[in-house]
Amino acid sequence: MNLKLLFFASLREQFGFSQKEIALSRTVKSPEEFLLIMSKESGGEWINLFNNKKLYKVAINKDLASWRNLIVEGDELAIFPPITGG
Amino acid sequence: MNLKLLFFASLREQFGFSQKEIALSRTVKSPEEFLLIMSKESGGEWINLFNNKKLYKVAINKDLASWRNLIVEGDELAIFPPITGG
Amino acid sequence: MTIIIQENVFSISKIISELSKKDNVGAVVSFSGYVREFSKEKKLKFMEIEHYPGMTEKSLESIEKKARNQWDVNETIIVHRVGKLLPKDIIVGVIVSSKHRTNAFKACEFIIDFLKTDAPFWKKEISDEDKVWVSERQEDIKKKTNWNKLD
Amino acid sequence: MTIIIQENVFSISKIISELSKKDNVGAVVSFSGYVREFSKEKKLKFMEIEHYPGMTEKSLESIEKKARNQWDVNETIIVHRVGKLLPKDIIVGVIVSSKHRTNAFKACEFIIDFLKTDAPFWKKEISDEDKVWVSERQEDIKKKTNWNKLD
Repeated sequence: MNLKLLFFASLREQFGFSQKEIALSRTVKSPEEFLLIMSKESGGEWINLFNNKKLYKVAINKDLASWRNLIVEGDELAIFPPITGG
Repeated sequence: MNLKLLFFASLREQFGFSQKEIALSRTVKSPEEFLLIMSKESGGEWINLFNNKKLYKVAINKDLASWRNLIVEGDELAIFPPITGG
Repeated sequence: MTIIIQENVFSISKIISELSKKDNVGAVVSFSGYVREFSKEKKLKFMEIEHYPGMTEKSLESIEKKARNQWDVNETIIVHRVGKLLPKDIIVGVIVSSKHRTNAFKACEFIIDFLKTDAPFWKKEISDEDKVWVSERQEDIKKKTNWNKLD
Repeated sequence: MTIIIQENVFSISKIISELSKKDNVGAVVSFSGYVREFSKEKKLKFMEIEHYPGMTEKSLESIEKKARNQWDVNETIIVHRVGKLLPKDIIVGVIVSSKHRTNAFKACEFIIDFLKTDAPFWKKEISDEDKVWVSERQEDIKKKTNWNKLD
Protein backbone atom coordinates (compact mmCIF):
# COMPACT_ATOMS: atom_id res chain seq x y z
CA MET A 1 0.00 0.00 0.00
CA ASN A 2 1.32 3.40 -1.00
CA LEU A 3 0.80 6.53 1.10
CA LYS A 4 2.18 10.03 1.06
CA LEU A 5 3.25 11.04 4.54
CA LEU A 6 3.83 14.57 5.77
CA PHE A 7 5.22 15.77 9.10
CA PHE A 8 5.11 19.33 10.37
CA ALA A 9 6.70 21.45 13.10
CA SER A 10 8.23 19.44 15.96
CA LEU A 11 7.52 16.10 14.25
CA ARG A 12 9.24 17.25 11.08
CA GLU A 13 12.32 18.14 13.14
CA GLN A 14 12.22 14.90 15.13
CA PHE A 15 11.90 12.66 12.09
CA GLY A 16 14.20 14.76 9.97
CA PHE A 17 11.91 14.95 6.94
CA SER A 18 8.78 16.83 5.96
CA GLN A 19 7.36 14.47 3.37
CA LYS A 20 7.97 10.98 2.08
CA GLU A 21 6.34 8.43 -0.20
CA ILE A 22 5.76 5.32 1.91
CA ALA A 23 5.37 1.85 0.41
CA LEU A 24 3.93 -0.46 3.03
CA SER A 25 4.28 -4.24 2.77
CA ARG A 26 0.61 -4.61 3.73
CA THR A 27 -2.63 -2.66 3.73
CA VAL A 28 -3.61 -0.52 6.70
CA LYS A 29 -7.09 0.84 7.35
CA SER A 30 -6.45 3.86 9.56
CA PRO A 31 -3.74 6.32 10.59
CA GLU A 32 -3.59 4.47 13.89
CA GLU A 33 -2.89 1.18 12.17
CA PHE A 34 -0.31 2.91 9.97
CA LEU A 35 1.57 4.09 13.09
CA LEU A 36 1.35 0.64 14.61
CA ILE A 37 2.93 -0.97 11.53
CA MET A 38 5.63 1.70 11.30
CA SER A 39 6.52 1.32 14.98
CA LYS A 40 6.77 -2.45 14.52
CA GLU A 41 8.79 -2.27 11.33
CA SER A 42 10.93 0.81 11.92
CA GLY A 43 10.91 1.20 15.71
CA GLY A 44 12.65 4.22 17.25
CA GLU A 45 10.75 7.50 16.99
CA TRP A 46 7.76 5.65 15.53
CA ILE A 47 7.15 3.79 18.78
CA ASN A 48 7.19 7.10 20.58
CA LEU A 49 4.75 8.61 18.14
CA PHE A 50 2.41 5.64 18.30
CA ASN A 51 2.37 5.79 22.09
CA ASN A 52 1.85 9.54 22.19
CA LYS A 53 -0.52 9.88 19.28
CA LYS A 54 -3.11 11.57 21.47
CA LEU A 55 -0.79 14.58 21.61
CA TYR A 56 -0.84 14.90 17.82
CA LYS A 57 -3.35 15.60 15.09
CA VAL A 58 -3.85 13.83 11.80
CA ALA A 59 -5.18 15.00 8.45
CA ILE A 60 -6.22 12.75 5.58
CA ASN A 61 -6.07 14.37 2.14
CA LYS A 62 -5.84 17.80 3.77
CA ASP A 63 -8.88 17.40 6.03
CA LEU A 64 -8.61 17.09 9.79
CA ALA A 65 -9.40 13.49 10.70
CA SER A 66 -9.29 11.11 13.64
CA TRP A 67 -6.81 8.31 14.20
CA ARG A 68 -9.47 5.77 13.33
CA ASN A 69 -10.71 7.32 10.08
CA LEU A 70 -10.46 5.13 7.01
CA ILE A 71 -7.45 5.54 4.71
CA VAL A 72 -7.05 4.03 1.27
CA GLU A 73 -4.33 3.51 -1.32
CA GLY A 74 -2.66 6.75 -2.40
CA ASP A 75 -3.98 8.87 0.47
CA GLU A 76 -2.04 11.85 1.76
CA LEU A 77 -1.52 11.47 5.49
CA ALA A 78 -0.25 14.40 7.56
CA ILE A 79 0.72 14.18 11.22
CA PHE A 80 1.45 17.24 13.31
CA PRO A 81 1.29 18.81 16.76
CA PRO A 82 -1.72 21.00 17.66
CA ILE A 83 -2.17 24.02 15.45
CA THR A 84 -0.87 27.36 16.76
CA GLY A 85 -1.45 29.89 14.01
CA GLY A 86 -3.10 33.26 14.06
CA MET B 1 -35.96 79.53 38.16
CA ASN B 2 -33.28 79.67 35.47
CA LEU B 3 -32.48 76.80 33.14
CA LYS B 4 -30.42 76.40 30.01
CA LEU B 5 -32.43 74.57 27.37
CA LEU B 6 -31.02 72.78 24.31
CA PHE B 7 -32.86 71.19 21.40
CA PHE B 8 -31.29 68.93 18.80
CA ALA B 9 -32.15 67.47 15.41
CA SER B 10 -35.87 67.52 14.54
CA LEU B 11 -36.77 69.43 17.74
CA ARG B 12 -34.21 72.10 16.98
CA GLU B 13 -35.78 72.55 13.56
CA GLN B 14 -39.31 72.54 14.89
CA PHE B 15 -38.67 75.10 17.61
CA GLY B 16 -36.31 77.16 15.48
CA PHE B 17 -33.53 77.39 18.06
CA SER B 18 -30.80 75.15 19.41
CA GLN B 19 -30.28 76.73 22.81
CA LYS B 20 -31.90 79.32 25.04
CA GLU B 21 -31.65 80.61 28.58
CA ILE B 22 -35.07 80.14 30.15
CA ALA B 23 -36.30 82.17 33.14
CA LEU B 24 -39.33 80.48 34.61
CA SER B 25 -41.79 82.38 36.78
CA ARG B 26 -41.83 79.46 39.22
CA THR B 27 -39.72 76.48 40.26
CA VAL B 28 -40.08 73.12 38.54
CA LYS B 29 -38.77 69.83 39.89
CA SER B 30 -38.40 67.69 36.74
CA PRO B 31 -38.10 67.92 32.96
CA GLU B 32 -41.68 66.69 32.80
CA GLU B 33 -42.91 69.55 34.98
CA PHE B 34 -40.82 71.96 32.91
CA LEU B 35 -42.63 70.87 29.75
CA LEU B 36 -45.99 71.13 31.50
CA ILE B 37 -45.33 74.74 32.52
CA MET B 38 -44.01 75.65 29.08
CA SER B 39 -47.02 74.12 27.36
CA LYS B 40 -49.36 76.06 29.69
CA GLU B 41 -47.48 79.35 29.34
CA SER B 42 -46.31 79.21 25.73
CA GLY B 43 -48.68 76.68 24.12
CA GLY B 44 -48.13 75.74 20.47
CA GLU B 45 -45.28 73.30 19.85
CA TRP B 46 -44.78 72.92 23.60
CA ILE B 47 -48.16 71.22 24.03
CA ASN B 48 -47.17 68.82 21.27
CA LEU B 49 -43.85 68.10 22.89
CA PHE B 50 -45.41 67.57 26.31
CA ASN B 51 -47.95 65.13 24.89
CA ASN B 52 -45.34 63.24 22.86
CA LYS B 53 -42.51 63.32 25.36
CA LYS B 54 -42.26 59.52 25.32
CA LEU B 55 -40.90 59.84 21.77
CA TYR B 56 -38.04 62.02 23.00
CA LYS B 57 -35.05 61.74 25.31
CA VAL B 58 -33.85 64.14 27.93
CA ALA B 59 -30.41 64.85 29.35
CA ILE B 60 -29.68 66.81 32.53
CA ASN B 61 -26.23 68.40 32.65
CA LYS B 62 -25.11 66.19 29.77
CA ASP B 63 -26.21 62.89 31.31
CA LEU B 64 -29.09 60.86 29.94
CA ALA B 65 -31.98 61.19 32.41
CA SER B 66 -35.64 60.37 32.72
CA TRP B 67 -38.53 62.83 32.53
CA ARG B 68 -39.01 62.57 36.28
CA ASN B 69 -35.40 63.13 37.37
CA LEU B 70 -34.80 66.06 39.66
CA ILE B 71 -33.65 69.35 38.16
CA VAL B 72 -32.39 72.37 40.07
CA GLU B 73 -31.61 76.05 39.44
CA GLY B 74 -29.05 76.54 36.67
CA ASP B 75 -29.30 73.04 35.22
CA GLU B 76 -28.67 72.37 31.55
CA LEU B 77 -31.63 70.56 30.08
CA ALA B 78 -31.40 68.98 26.62
CA ILE B 79 -34.32 67.45 24.77
CA PHE B 80 -33.87 65.46 21.58
CA PRO B 81 -35.17 62.59 19.47
CA PRO B 82 -33.59 59.12 19.88
CA ILE B 83 -29.90 58.98 19.13
CA THR B 84 -28.87 57.73 15.68
CA GLY B 85 -25.09 58.04 15.50
CA GLY B 86 -22.48 55.52 14.55
CA MET C 1 -8.54 56.36 25.76
CA THR C 2 -8.76 58.84 22.89
CA ILE C 3 -12.03 60.40 21.78
CA ILE C 4 -12.13 62.57 18.68
CA ILE C 5 -15.13 64.32 17.18
CA GLN C 6 -14.29 66.05 13.92
CA GLU C 7 -15.65 67.15 10.54
CA ASN C 8 -12.66 65.96 8.56
CA VAL C 9 -12.13 62.53 7.18
CA PHE C 10 -9.74 60.28 9.15
CA SER C 11 -7.64 57.22 8.47
CA ILE C 12 -8.51 54.03 10.32
CA SER C 13 -5.33 52.56 8.89
CA LYS C 14 -3.03 55.04 10.53
CA ILE C 15 -4.67 54.44 13.90
CA ILE C 16 -4.39 50.65 13.64
CA SER C 17 -0.76 50.84 12.65
CA GLU C 18 0.08 53.26 15.48
CA LEU C 19 -1.64 51.06 18.07
CA SER C 20 0.08 47.95 16.80
CA LYS C 21 3.51 49.46 17.37
CA LYS C 22 3.01 49.96 21.10
CA ASP C 23 4.33 47.41 23.56
CA ASN C 24 2.58 44.18 24.38
CA VAL C 25 -0.05 44.32 21.65
CA GLY C 26 -1.17 40.93 20.37
CA ALA C 27 -4.45 41.99 18.75
CA VAL C 28 -6.10 45.03 17.26
CA VAL C 29 -9.79 44.96 16.42
CA SER C 30 -11.29 47.81 14.45
CA PHE C 31 -14.82 48.72 13.54
CA SER C 32 -15.46 51.30 10.86
CA GLY C 33 -18.90 52.53 9.83
CA TYR C 34 -19.68 54.05 6.45
CA VAL C 35 -22.46 56.04 4.80
CA ARG C 36 -24.49 53.65 2.69
CA GLU C 37 -25.65 54.83 -0.74
CA PHE C 38 -29.19 53.63 -0.27
CA SER C 39 -31.56 54.05 2.64
CA LYS C 40 -34.92 52.32 2.29
CA GLU C 41 -34.61 52.27 -1.51
CA LYS C 42 -33.86 55.98 -1.68
CA LYS C 43 -30.55 57.04 -3.21
CA LEU C 44 -28.75 59.23 -0.74
CA LYS C 45 -27.30 62.55 -1.91
CA PHE C 46 -25.58 63.29 1.37
CA MET C 47 -25.95 63.00 5.12
CA GLU C 48 -25.70 65.56 7.90
CA ILE C 49 -24.61 64.59 11.37
CA GLU C 50 -25.34 66.79 14.35
CA HIS C 51 -24.09 66.23 17.88
CA TYR C 52 -24.29 67.64 21.40
CA PRO C 53 -20.80 68.95 22.13
CA GLY C 54 -19.67 68.11 25.63
CA MET C 55 -22.26 65.42 26.23
CA THR C 56 -20.85 63.39 23.33
CA GLU C 57 -17.40 63.24 24.93
CA LYS C 58 -18.87 62.62 28.39
CA SER C 59 -21.02 59.71 27.23
CA LEU C 60 -18.23 58.14 25.18
CA GLU C 61 -15.83 58.37 28.13
CA SER C 62 -18.35 56.61 30.31
CA ILE C 63 -18.94 53.88 27.69
CA GLU C 64 -15.20 53.39 27.33
CA LYS C 65 -14.78 53.08 31.09
CA LYS C 66 -17.50 50.43 31.26
CA ALA C 67 -15.76 48.45 28.50
CA ARG C 68 -12.39 48.74 30.23
CA ASN C 69 -13.89 47.50 33.51
CA GLN C 70 -15.07 44.33 31.82
CA TRP C 71 -12.22 43.48 29.46
CA ASP C 72 -8.45 43.80 29.74
CA VAL C 73 -7.60 46.13 26.87
CA ASN C 74 -4.55 48.25 26.12
CA GLU C 75 -5.83 51.24 24.18
CA THR C 76 -9.11 52.43 22.75
CA ILE C 77 -9.62 55.08 20.11
CA ILE C 78 -13.04 56.40 19.14
CA VAL C 79 -13.37 58.81 16.20
CA HIS C 80 -16.74 60.12 15.00
CA ARG C 81 -17.37 62.60 12.24
CA VAL C 82 -20.00 65.33 12.22
CA GLY C 83 -21.22 67.71 9.51
CA LYS C 84 -21.82 66.85 5.86
CA LEU C 85 -20.90 63.34 4.67
CA LEU C 86 -21.17 61.75 1.25
CA PRO C 87 -22.08 58.16 0.34
CA LYS C 88 -19.22 55.73 1.14
CA ASP C 89 -17.61 58.26 3.50
CA ILE C 90 -16.37 56.92 6.79
CA ILE C 91 -18.56 58.00 9.74
CA VAL C 92 -17.07 56.34 12.78
CA GLY C 93 -14.10 54.27 13.86
CA VAL C 94 -13.61 52.27 17.05
CA ILE C 95 -10.18 50.70 17.43
CA VAL C 96 -9.14 48.58 20.39
CA SER C 97 -5.81 46.92 21.12
CA SER C 98 -5.19 44.17 23.66
CA LYS C 99 -2.86 41.36 24.52
CA HIS C 100 -5.39 38.65 23.65
CA ARG C 101 -7.96 38.97 20.92
CA THR C 102 -11.22 38.23 22.72
CA ASN C 103 -10.91 41.30 24.95
CA ALA C 104 -10.41 43.57 21.94
CA PHE C 105 -13.38 42.03 20.11
CA LYS C 106 -15.74 42.36 23.06
CA ALA C 107 -14.68 45.88 24.03
CA CYS C 108 -14.87 47.13 20.42
CA GLU C 109 -18.36 45.72 19.85
CA PHE C 110 -19.55 46.97 23.26
CA ILE C 111 -18.33 50.49 22.55
CA ILE C 112 -19.97 50.78 19.14
CA ASP C 113 -23.20 49.21 20.42
CA PHE C 114 -23.51 51.75 23.25
CA LEU C 115 -22.32 54.62 21.06
CA LYS C 116 -25.30 53.85 18.81
CA THR C 117 -27.83 54.35 21.58
CA ASP C 118 -26.18 56.60 24.19
CA ALA C 119 -23.84 59.03 22.42
CA PRO C 120 -25.78 62.10 21.24
CA PHE C 121 -25.39 62.09 17.46
CA TRP C 122 -28.24 62.51 15.00
CA LYS C 123 -28.21 61.71 11.30
CA LYS C 124 -30.24 63.43 8.61
CA GLU C 125 -30.45 61.83 5.19
CA ILE C 126 -30.85 64.07 2.17
CA SER C 127 -32.08 62.47 -1.08
CA ASP C 128 -33.66 63.94 -4.19
CA GLU C 129 -37.06 63.16 -2.73
CA ASP C 130 -36.76 64.39 0.83
CA LYS C 131 -34.73 65.22 3.93
CA VAL C 132 -35.41 62.91 6.85
CA TRP C 133 -33.99 62.48 10.31
CA VAL C 134 -32.99 58.86 10.68
CA SER C 135 -35.11 56.96 13.18
CA GLU C 136 -33.68 54.58 15.74
CA ARG C 137 -33.15 50.92 14.84
CA GLN C 138 -34.92 48.44 17.11
CA GLU C 139 -31.98 46.11 16.47
CA ASP C 140 -29.66 48.63 18.18
CA ILE C 141 -31.83 48.80 21.28
CA LYS C 142 -32.01 45.02 21.44
CA LYS C 143 -28.20 44.72 21.21
CA LYS C 144 -27.74 47.15 24.08
CA THR C 145 -30.23 45.21 26.18
CA ASN C 146 -28.35 41.98 25.49
CA TRP C 147 -25.14 43.48 26.87
CA ASN C 148 -26.97 44.58 30.00
CA LYS C 149 -28.13 41.02 30.53
CA LEU C 150 -24.50 39.91 30.60
CA ASP C 151 -23.57 42.40 33.32
CA MET D 1 -13.69 35.40 -0.23
CA THR D 2 -9.97 36.04 -0.56
CA ILE D 3 -7.35 33.90 1.17
CA ILE D 4 -3.71 34.90 1.02
CA ILE D 5 -0.74 33.10 2.56
CA GLN D 6 2.49 34.99 2.09
CA GLU D 7 5.91 35.74 3.57
CA ASN D 8 5.77 39.46 2.92
CA VAL D 9 4.27 42.04 5.20
CA PHE D 10 0.81 43.33 4.19
CA SER D 11 -1.28 46.38 4.86
CA ILE D 12 -4.53 45.92 6.79
CA SER D 13 -5.28 49.54 6.00
CA LYS D 14 -5.30 49.09 2.26
CA ILE D 15 -7.66 46.13 2.56
CA ILE D 16 -10.10 47.98 4.81
CA SER D 17 -10.16 50.97 2.53
CA GLU D 18 -10.71 48.83 -0.57
CA LEU D 19 -13.58 46.93 1.04
CA SER D 20 -15.21 50.12 2.24
CA LYS D 21 -15.41 51.50 -1.29
CA LYS D 22 -17.54 48.65 -2.60
CA ASP D 23 -21.31 49.03 -2.82
CA ASN D 24 -23.64 48.63 0.09
CA VAL D 25 -21.01 48.48 2.83
CA GLY D 26 -22.14 49.86 6.18
CA ALA D 27 -19.53 48.24 8.38
CA VAL D 28 -16.02 46.83 8.20
CA VAL D 29 -14.59 44.88 11.11
CA SER D 30 -10.93 43.95 11.11
CA PHE D 31 -8.83 41.78 13.34
CA SER D 32 -5.07 41.97 13.15
CA GLY D 33 -2.71 39.80 15.15
CA TYR D 34 0.88 40.76 15.97
CA VAL D 35 4.03 39.10 17.26
CA ARG D 36 4.37 40.00 20.94
CA GLU D 37 7.83 40.87 22.26
CA PHE D 38 7.53 38.65 25.30
CA SER D 39 6.36 35.09 25.62
CA LYS D 40 6.23 33.73 29.17
CA GLU D 41 8.77 36.31 30.36
CA LYS D 42 11.22 35.45 27.59
CA LYS D 43 12.21 38.22 25.21
CA LEU D 44 11.55 37.04 21.69
CA LYS D 45 14.24 37.42 19.04
CA PHE D 46 12.06 36.24 16.18
CA MET D 47 9.35 33.79 15.27
CA GLU D 48 9.08 31.22 12.51
CA ILE D 49 5.75 30.19 11.10
CA GLU D 50 5.33 26.99 9.15
CA HIS D 51 2.20 25.85 7.36
CA TYR D 52 0.75 22.98 5.36
CA PRO D 53 0.28 24.35 1.85
CA GLY D 54 -2.99 23.29 0.33
CA MET D 55 -4.59 22.23 3.57
CA THR D 56 -4.29 25.79 4.89
CA GLU D 57 -6.33 27.18 2.01
CA LYS D 58 -8.80 24.29 2.16
CA SER D 59 -9.47 24.73 5.87
CA LEU D 60 -9.76 28.51 5.64
CA GLU D 61 -12.24 28.20 2.78
CA SER D 62 -14.34 25.84 4.83
CA ILE D 63 -14.21 28.16 7.88
CA GLU D 64 -15.20 31.13 5.70
CA LYS D 65 -18.13 29.21 4.24
CA LYS D 66 -19.39 28.31 7.71
CA ALA D 67 -19.22 31.97 8.74
CA ARG D 68 -21.05 33.07 5.59
CA ASN D 69 -23.81 30.52 6.20
CA GLN D 70 -24.47 32.02 9.60
CA TRP D 71 -24.10 35.76 9.00
CA ASP D 72 -24.98 37.99 6.08
CA VAL D 73 -21.61 39.43 5.09
CA ASN D 74 -20.40 41.11 1.92
CA GLU D 75 -16.71 40.26 1.65
CA THR D 76 -14.11 38.45 3.73
CA ILE D 77 -10.35 38.68 3.39
CA ILE D 78 -7.97 36.44 5.30
CA VAL D 79 -4.21 37.08 5.11
CA HIS D 80 -1.68 35.02 7.08
CA ARG D 81 2.07 35.33 6.97
CA VAL D 82 4.57 32.48 7.12
CA GLY D 83 8.34 32.40 7.49
CA LYS D 84 10.44 34.59 9.75
CA LEU D 85 8.67 37.35 11.70
CA LEU D 86 10.04 39.92 14.12
CA PRO D 87 8.47 41.29 17.31
CA LYS D 88 5.57 43.69 16.53
CA ASP D 89 5.27 42.32 13.00
CA ILE D 90 1.78 41.64 11.76
CA ILE D 91 0.99 37.91 11.55
CA VAL D 92 -2.62 37.69 10.44
CA GLY D 93 -5.48 39.86 9.26
CA VAL D 94 -9.17 39.00 9.00
CA ILE D 95 -11.32 41.71 7.46
CA VAL D 96 -15.06 41.42 6.96
CA SER D 97 -17.50 43.89 5.42
CA SER D 98 -21.27 43.83 5.77
CA LYS D 99 -24.34 46.00 5.58
CA HIS D 100 -24.96 45.91 9.33
CA ARG D 101 -22.21 45.73 11.92
CA THR D 102 -23.20 42.69 13.99
CA ASN D 103 -22.74 40.30 11.08
CA ALA D 104 -19.24 41.60 10.41
CA PHE D 105 -18.27 41.34 14.10
CA LYS D 106 -19.54 37.79 14.48
CA ALA D 107 -18.10 36.51 11.20
CA CYS D 108 -14.70 38.11 11.86
CA GLU D 109 -14.41 36.65 15.38
CA PHE D 110 -15.66 33.25 14.20
CA ILE D 111 -13.08 33.11 11.41
CA ILE D 112 -10.10 34.00 13.61
CA ASP D 113 -11.29 31.64 16.37
CA PHE D 114 -11.46 28.68 13.98
CA LEU D 115 -8.28 29.70 12.18
CA LYS D 116 -6.53 29.37 15.55
CA THR D 117 -7.53 25.74 15.99
CA ASP D 118 -8.20 24.36 12.50
CA ALA D 119 -5.88 26.06 10.00
CA PRO D 120 -2.52 24.25 9.87
CA PHE D 121 0.00 26.87 10.99
CA TRP D 122 2.69 26.32 13.61
CA LYS D 123 4.71 28.94 15.42
CA LYS D 124 8.23 28.56 16.74
CA GLU D 125 9.57 31.17 19.11
CA ILE D 126 13.29 31.88 19.12
CA SER D 127 14.75 33.71 22.13
CA ASP D 128 18.30 33.98 23.45
CA GLU D 129 17.56 31.10 25.79
CA ASP D 130 15.85 28.61 23.50
CA LYS D 131 13.78 27.71 20.46
CA VAL D 132 10.34 26.35 21.30
CA TRP D 133 7.31 25.33 19.32
CA VAL D 134 4.35 27.23 20.75
CA SER D 135 1.85 24.98 22.49
CA GLU D 136 -1.88 25.32 22.02
CA ARG D 137 -3.87 27.67 24.26
CA GLN D 138 -6.70 26.06 26.19
CA GLU D 139 -8.55 29.36 25.82
CA ASP D 140 -8.60 28.88 22.03
CA ILE D 141 -10.10 25.42 22.31
CA LYS D 142 -12.72 26.71 24.72
CA LYS D 143 -13.68 29.53 22.35
CA LYS D 144 -14.15 27.11 19.48
CA THR D 145 -16.33 24.89 21.65
CA ASN D 146 -18.47 27.87 22.59
CA TRP D 147 -19.20 28.58 18.93
CA ASN D 148 -20.17 24.99 18.37
CA LYS D 149 -22.70 25.26 21.19
CA LEU D 150 -24.36 28.12 19.31
CA ASP D 151 -24.80 26.08 16.13
